[in-house]
Amino acid sequence: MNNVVSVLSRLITSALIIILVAMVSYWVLGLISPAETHNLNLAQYLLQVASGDLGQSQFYHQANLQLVLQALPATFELVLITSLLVSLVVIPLGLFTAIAPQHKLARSIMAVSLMGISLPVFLTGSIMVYFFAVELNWLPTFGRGTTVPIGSWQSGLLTVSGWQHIMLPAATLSLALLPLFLRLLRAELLQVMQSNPVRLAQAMGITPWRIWLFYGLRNATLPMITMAGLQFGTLMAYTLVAESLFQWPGVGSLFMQAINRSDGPLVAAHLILVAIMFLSVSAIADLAYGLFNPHLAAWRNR
Amino acid sequence: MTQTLLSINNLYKSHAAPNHNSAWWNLRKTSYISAINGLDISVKRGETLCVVGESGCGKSTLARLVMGLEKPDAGTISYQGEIISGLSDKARMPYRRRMQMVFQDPYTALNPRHTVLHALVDPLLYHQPNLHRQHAVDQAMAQLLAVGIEPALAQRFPHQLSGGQRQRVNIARALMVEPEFIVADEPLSALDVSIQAQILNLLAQLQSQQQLTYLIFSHNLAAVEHMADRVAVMYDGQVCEIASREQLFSQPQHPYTKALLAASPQIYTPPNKHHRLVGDVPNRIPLRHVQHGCSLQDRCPQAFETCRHQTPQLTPLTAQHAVACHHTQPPVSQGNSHDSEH
Amino acid sequence: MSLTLNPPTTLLSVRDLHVNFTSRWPQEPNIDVLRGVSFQLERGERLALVGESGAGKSLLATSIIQLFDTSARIRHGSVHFEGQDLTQLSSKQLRQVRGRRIGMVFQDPMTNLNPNLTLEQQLLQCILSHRNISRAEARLVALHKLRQVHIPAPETRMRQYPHQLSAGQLQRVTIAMALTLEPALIIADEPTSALDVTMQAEIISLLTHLCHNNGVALLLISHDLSLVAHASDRCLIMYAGQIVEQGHTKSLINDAQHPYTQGLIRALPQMSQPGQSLYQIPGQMPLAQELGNQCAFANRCEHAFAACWSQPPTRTVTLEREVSCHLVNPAPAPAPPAEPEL
Amino acid sequence: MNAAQYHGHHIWRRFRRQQLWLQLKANKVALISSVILLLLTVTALLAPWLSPFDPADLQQQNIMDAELPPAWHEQGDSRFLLGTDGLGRDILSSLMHGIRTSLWVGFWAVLLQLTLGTALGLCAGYFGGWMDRLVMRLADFQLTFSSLMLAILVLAITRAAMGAHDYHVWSPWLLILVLGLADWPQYARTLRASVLAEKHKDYVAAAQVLGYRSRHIMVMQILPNTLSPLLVIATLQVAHVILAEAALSFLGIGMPYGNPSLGGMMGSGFEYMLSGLWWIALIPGVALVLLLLSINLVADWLRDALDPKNIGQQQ
Repeated sequence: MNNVVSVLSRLITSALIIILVAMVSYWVLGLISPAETHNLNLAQYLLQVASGDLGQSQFYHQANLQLVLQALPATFELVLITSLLVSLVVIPLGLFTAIAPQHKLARSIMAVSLMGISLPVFLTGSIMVYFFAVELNWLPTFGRGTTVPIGSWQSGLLTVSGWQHIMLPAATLSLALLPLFLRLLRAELLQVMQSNPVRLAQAMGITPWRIWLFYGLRNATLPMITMAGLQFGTLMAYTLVAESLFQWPGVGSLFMQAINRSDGPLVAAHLILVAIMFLSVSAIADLAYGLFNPHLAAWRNR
Repeated sequence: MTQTLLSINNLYKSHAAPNHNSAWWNLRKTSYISAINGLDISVKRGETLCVVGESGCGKSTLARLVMGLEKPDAGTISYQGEIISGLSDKARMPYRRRMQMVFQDPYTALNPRHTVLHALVDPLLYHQPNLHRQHAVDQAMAQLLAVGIEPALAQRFPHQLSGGQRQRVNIARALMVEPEFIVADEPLSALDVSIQAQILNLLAQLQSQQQLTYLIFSHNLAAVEHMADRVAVMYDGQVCEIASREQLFSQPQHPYTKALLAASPQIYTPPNKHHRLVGDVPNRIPLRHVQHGCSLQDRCPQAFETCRHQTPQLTPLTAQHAVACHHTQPPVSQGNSHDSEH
Repeated sequence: MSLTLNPPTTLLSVRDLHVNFTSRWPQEPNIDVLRGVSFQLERGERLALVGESGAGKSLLATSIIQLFDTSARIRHGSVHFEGQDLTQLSSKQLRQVRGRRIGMVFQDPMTNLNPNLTLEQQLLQCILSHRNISRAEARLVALHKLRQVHIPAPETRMRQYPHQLSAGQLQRVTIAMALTLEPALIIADEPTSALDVTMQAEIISLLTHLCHNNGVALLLISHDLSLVAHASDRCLIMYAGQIVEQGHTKSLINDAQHPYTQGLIRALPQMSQPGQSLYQIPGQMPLAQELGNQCAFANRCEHAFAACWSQPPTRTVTLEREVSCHLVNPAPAPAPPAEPEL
Repeated sequence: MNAAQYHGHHIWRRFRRQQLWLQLKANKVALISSVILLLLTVTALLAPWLSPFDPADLQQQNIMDAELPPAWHEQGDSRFLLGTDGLGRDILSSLMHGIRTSLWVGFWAVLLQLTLGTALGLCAGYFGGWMDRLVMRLADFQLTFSSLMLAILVLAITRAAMGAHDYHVWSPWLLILVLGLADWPQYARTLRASVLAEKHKDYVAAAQVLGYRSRHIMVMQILPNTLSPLLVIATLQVAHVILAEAALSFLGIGMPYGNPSLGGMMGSGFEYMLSGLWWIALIPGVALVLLLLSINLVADWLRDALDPKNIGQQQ
């Protein structure tokens, strides 16, 4: 019963937010391209959005939705590779720096991460471009390379050129996010590793790897999910910067192009799609939170 | 001696239960847990009434309700015949000077940024801006001396004092406004064993010097036996037994009182195993599932059928002794048990 | 000296243990918080360690298994347990002792168990860390232990999370956990001070009975002399990082030799008539850095004389009693007149 | 004892200041970074007088001087210590003015954030109830969306609507406004948490029992005990705002083109980098990192120094 109420209240809130965003995007549309809203009032626009029609781009003369969907695989693959890279590095490093905070290596990792936090994503990108593309001429600096269609999905992860192209943007984005997540995870783990349950586990002589896994990481999971959910906007913004730096043909680049070309309908469509994406990510974060939260788990079984 | 100073009638209070899912979209209503459950009690001028009970029985809530830090859901608290439970902050001001409180944790009861002297002088100057500062400082120094704090410590910050010293400062602060009634919520429990005796003596000495009335909440039966005139035993937000000290400790009637007395460690007599309760203090349950009957029914080894249906009423056995238990009184025939219906 | 003989029944023997905390500030010296603690514990014996907060009880407990935070350090002394010096072991060897040979029970079960694992998972982690058996076998062991500590319906309880059980039940679970690997010693650090009064006696008697039945020695740490009076064979009294008196509990309570022990007992509220003022030990325990070359209790002792201020008392071993006090063992006339330095 | 002596908080303040100073002396990294930060701030404040050229003055630009490498390079010109950009402007002068811009935006935006966040957090924590729920829901929402993303959206849309030319008249102010209004949740959440923790301490109840009014308790008793974490956040946020400003300028939607800013310099230098002229983009980059790193290090030290656990240690 409570679950149903919770889901319903959530759906209603989400619908309200999308309507609100649609109203804002109508206003934006009028600001950028006044001609577009001349013979389209707000109610008509909302109905149009509700029926899934996000209008047509002024520049491309194509449906906005289709344009964004075409750009989505590029962004998605970039984010996917980046998250894989980040989690592969962050979890072991975070554990290590939290378990042995006094260790020399751990201290130097933290010092480097503090420097990393102060490195803007576009600077790392620039330096990478200078070394790997200009000086060494190893890797391409813009575009996605050759892509292979899987159904309607254009994937760059199946070709050598695709991998070559994704390397620099993904590495840049990971380097920007790494120190941020490392510091967040380490702070959380450090607190967990000094908590009473860990002390009891140590007093009971539980094997260190069990303590790290079942007491350290397990108890840091919930805060980590919250933390990752809260960083979604930052991830989105950084991706946008990296995409425009490497001219990666993703959603972010498309948006910046639409801005530079004053393509009102495309900007307005972006707003609505960003809102939908934002709501679904927070729904996923919430679902994951509920899945790992014994308080809620116990309450469900009741 | 017989004038009633404070009387509490049929008091109810519930708190919001913690809500675990607090994401930004979740606007669900909170559930409530009852803390005080139809409580009656009165304090006579000049006496020391000790309220005994375990953690979670509603002691702290009662203390806060008496001091007006929370408002009751139902029922009244009156002071010298005037109802003070629903007063606004402004209307309550005259009573603030007459009633003061000593807190449980001497570590958090003092503002860490104020020196001892500042903590004592500031309330005086706040209420009487025209008071000469030197006069206020003199008063504070005299009060510190009265509670046994050396003048040299007046400029110290709380973290530079020991637990016993802080509790003395707390008592001094409460006495600065010259109250006649002191509520103390577990004044000893955060203190070391050798310091407890010092504070007990100080409380007794101040009471005889300044004709104070005490309402003291405690779980330390040994200390209660030492200082109380009357003792009330609290369980699950209700008084289950109230009697003079001699009667309560020599002839306890309620099974819960017996269990408490048996469980209290005595240095020379081994613990008594006959009056054990079974099971555990129940987890607090939201108000929706109101339990019928005596709240001790699941733990009481003598519970019988009536206990499952009727809430026992506090019934006087003698003039000094009242008990709420079906074993000491005939069951009430017209089931007017007041299960909370709000 | 009987200590050096190390008879075969001795399980734990702590000798002249000094533990200090490394200061954060380079200009400050490191100060010993444990200052030469020596005692021994026989197999199957129930030993109580009594002292006020800040006396170093918990530090002593964690020093035995070396589970303190990184700033603490054993400066001097040895901890012999089952024939090996624990201070000389590698961290891997220490882990073999922790849990397997020495079980721990901490103060607050609500915060000590892992909130995100079921009780079964936590018990299994413990068993599987030390024994090479299958999960199913480990589960049977866990169930057996939960039955031993009288958890009702252990099969269901095992699948639950800590927040679904009451504090009393959780403390039983931690006791079961300490017992699962059949250790030779259980160290219980204030196992009941987070529990309700009615729960306290039950947990203590459960702990002492289980230890007795399984032939496990128990080191029971408490601030309350009355609590351990009937739960221990021998008793250590700790003050300011030293053991000031030790002996058989009964004789120690009936005939305390050290002024501090005497004061602790006399200051109990039940030792004086209700309404009369209590005996009180004046002052408070000195901080470790305030101690110079003197008896740590000298500033609170009503019998203190010149020798108490000029040199620390030596340990006097009489039949079944050890006391560190100049009154019991008058120091030889101080040959060099020591400068009174603080 | 006389009345003048009793004013405790003065002594406390002096004591605290002394503590901070001692801890700063003990921490070499923090000392060096605060000296660097101080130098950068002084340079930025005095930029109009110190800088060899005025980047806004078209008279001083000569296209013949364009793309000169730094002076230590063999093709360098001793007039331009750090070289020139694509339009022949002195990079050192632009750099000094750019740091000035960064600090200016950082200061005002953080002041705005601090005011808004403190007010909302204090009210949410102290009054609780629906106010608390509303403020915290909004804070979570804003935090998830991130201030940078919001700034990108708002600034980009404004630019598209106004056109590049008009936009650049307003953009510095808009930048401060957006970054200042968008980043309040950090403060509000932290302050609310500490207010909640303080509110349940007995000294607040004692103040109520002694008859202090709510507003007095809130401002005079609770707030002073919650300031340390706010100070740390504010310092960190200066770095965050500067970083955001640089990112926005890099994207071309932040500071106007003619107005020197570190991000803008890097944005326009990026194209030259592809042809090997690294200094145009990298020198402002290094300056930016130096600025951000010194602020972050100072904030890191401040967090340790203001931690009550550490203050109690040394009496």
